Amino acid sequence: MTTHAANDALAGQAGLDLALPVAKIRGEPMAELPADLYIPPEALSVFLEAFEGPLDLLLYLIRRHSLDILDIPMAELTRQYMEYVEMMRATQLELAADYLLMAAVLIEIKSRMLLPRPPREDALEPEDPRAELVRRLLEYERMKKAAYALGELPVAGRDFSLVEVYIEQAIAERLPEVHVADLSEAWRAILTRARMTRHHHITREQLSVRAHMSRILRALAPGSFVEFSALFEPERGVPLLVVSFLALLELARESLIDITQQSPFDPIYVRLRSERATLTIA
Amino acid sequence: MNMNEQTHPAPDLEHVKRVLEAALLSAAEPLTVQQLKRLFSGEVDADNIRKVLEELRGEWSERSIELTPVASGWRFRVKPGYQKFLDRISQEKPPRYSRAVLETLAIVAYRQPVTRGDIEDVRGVAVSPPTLNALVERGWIEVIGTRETPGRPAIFATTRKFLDDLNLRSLEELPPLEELQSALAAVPAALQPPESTQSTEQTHAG
Amino acid sequence: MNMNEQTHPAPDLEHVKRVLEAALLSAAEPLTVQQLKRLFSGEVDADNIRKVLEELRGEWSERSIELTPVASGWRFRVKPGYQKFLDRISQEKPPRYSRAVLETLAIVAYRQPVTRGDIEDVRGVAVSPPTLNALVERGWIEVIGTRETPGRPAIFATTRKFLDDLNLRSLEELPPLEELQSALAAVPAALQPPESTQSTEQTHAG
Repeated sequence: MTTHAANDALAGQAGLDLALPVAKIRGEPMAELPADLYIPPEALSVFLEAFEGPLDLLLYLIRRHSLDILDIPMAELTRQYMEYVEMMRATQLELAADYLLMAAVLIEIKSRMLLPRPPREDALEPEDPRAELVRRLLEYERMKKAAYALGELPVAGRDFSLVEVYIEQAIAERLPEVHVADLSEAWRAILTRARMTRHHHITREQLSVRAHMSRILRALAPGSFVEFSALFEPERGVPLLVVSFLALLELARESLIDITQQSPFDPIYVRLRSERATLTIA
Repeated sequence: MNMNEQTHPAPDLEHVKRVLEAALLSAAEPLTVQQLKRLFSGEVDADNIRKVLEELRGEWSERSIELTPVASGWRFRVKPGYQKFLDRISQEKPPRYSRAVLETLAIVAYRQPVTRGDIEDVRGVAVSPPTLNALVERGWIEVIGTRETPGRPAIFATTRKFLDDLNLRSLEELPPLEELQSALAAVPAALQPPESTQSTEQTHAG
Repeated sequence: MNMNEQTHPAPDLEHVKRVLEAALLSAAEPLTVQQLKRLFSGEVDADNIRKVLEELRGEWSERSIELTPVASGWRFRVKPGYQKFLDRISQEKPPRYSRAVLETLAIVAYRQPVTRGDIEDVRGVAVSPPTLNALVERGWIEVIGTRETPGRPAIFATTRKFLDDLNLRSLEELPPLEELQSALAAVPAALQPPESTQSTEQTHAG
């Protein structure tokens, strides 16, 4: 019988729990099944895993015992639900908070059912304490069925295949087109940028010129030539390029560096002017 | 370029059909009528393309593959009845989802746009990140915004790929909820597993 | 399951054809006759499969895709003649080069021969390897030597292919730089929006 319960639970996992033959509920007279009050912990855990949560368990209890979902006997439902919660606790299964929360909700509804309902100020029918629970149960049941139906829909790649006929030549990567006008445009952009640079940054950032003079001096190891362009950090933007350039000019004016070029259009080289070197050459 | 300003009295529809067929048979994704128009540099109008698509659909209806419109356009698919043969030589298949994932999917599909909190309200349990991730990674649901409430929770909706993969054109083609409810009356029979190979074997054994 | 032990005197070859077609149209790779046999759990022998394959091949020969045997089996492929139509679908937006690539190309074209350092000097920013590579791989610029200076930097120039692709007979046909520079002097005027609706309105008003 115990494996039976486990099997039922597994069937429930597959979305079939409405068809579940019941697991035994303590104290519940069940004519159609021999009463077997004990569910071993391992079977119980499998059984409970078949439920997606407290709403699912409640739905199961309601459907199983043919209770009217629109007129739930709260005392009966609460008692059955609590027995499961008790079993979970007794077998020290890790009890999801959701199950305890639902227990509290059920007990609260049950107690409100016992009290006379205060007439509402708007003189409408006093609300049934079960209304919200019923609404949730119906919505959950609706979605549970929808989920089952979705799961049965044929899915591409699993239940049917797509057609994708081979194409001999891999579609050639389309290369960008460039027109002469694009080149003119690019050149114009360079010149415009150059002009903006001239206007812009000479008056600004004079202070940082000294900082860049230091940076350049540090970059020039004693005795070695460094190409002019290597002293710039173009990636940091045009304004800094200008400042760096000013810094180089200032270093030269202050006779801290030598700037040399073999012939026009050759690379420009920069090196530290060292006392010793000067002396040697002299 | 400006040819589409002229009226093309009679595009060779047989040629159009062959080109459409080649494109649709080789495309990795469904193709829209707009995309198909580009095959002819705009020289065949949408009406003619639709007409030829319907013709193609008819021509193929008796064969093993069929031309079907889905959410993102037109595509060929193998008729589901052939899958059992193809399964004998194919290797990997997308997984069947757990109930938790399917219920989450159903709530997103039927109640969208929804937040994770909305899903949890319906299911009565916490929705784990792997559950949502499975559907996001599959490309079936996506975040379409955030709700302007405390915590600014993400809002989920189903994608076009979800519809495509289920061979549907729109959400209206999903199984209607109402029918499901009335179908509940007949549940025990209806919920028998459809692929009952096991029970058949058991019957043989017994 | 154990049916393949019986001899099947007359397999339904029309059914076999439909299943083969479904398998070949949906397969990502060519399928061998051995694999195709598995579709029928071995109930159809290789000779019959080959026979049906030849029939299928004949049936498809007039259409836009064809069934062909290749080294690793049989597969459908789009006939090469349809390729040019299919290309049009992917041409949604023609790709464009970045500003960095265009400016680099302009500098090489107008200032060649140049080193990377030269280009950087003119542009005022670093030139990344991918930028140069894009142009070298396109066959538009090439290394024509190295400058005999420390580091021996490569010297770039434009190629004949560059001229061909831009429909130029020689570099002299590029717009002269002087023009550009003088045009630049008049920039404030030139930068007026070309479609000056205002002036049109004025004309109307006047």
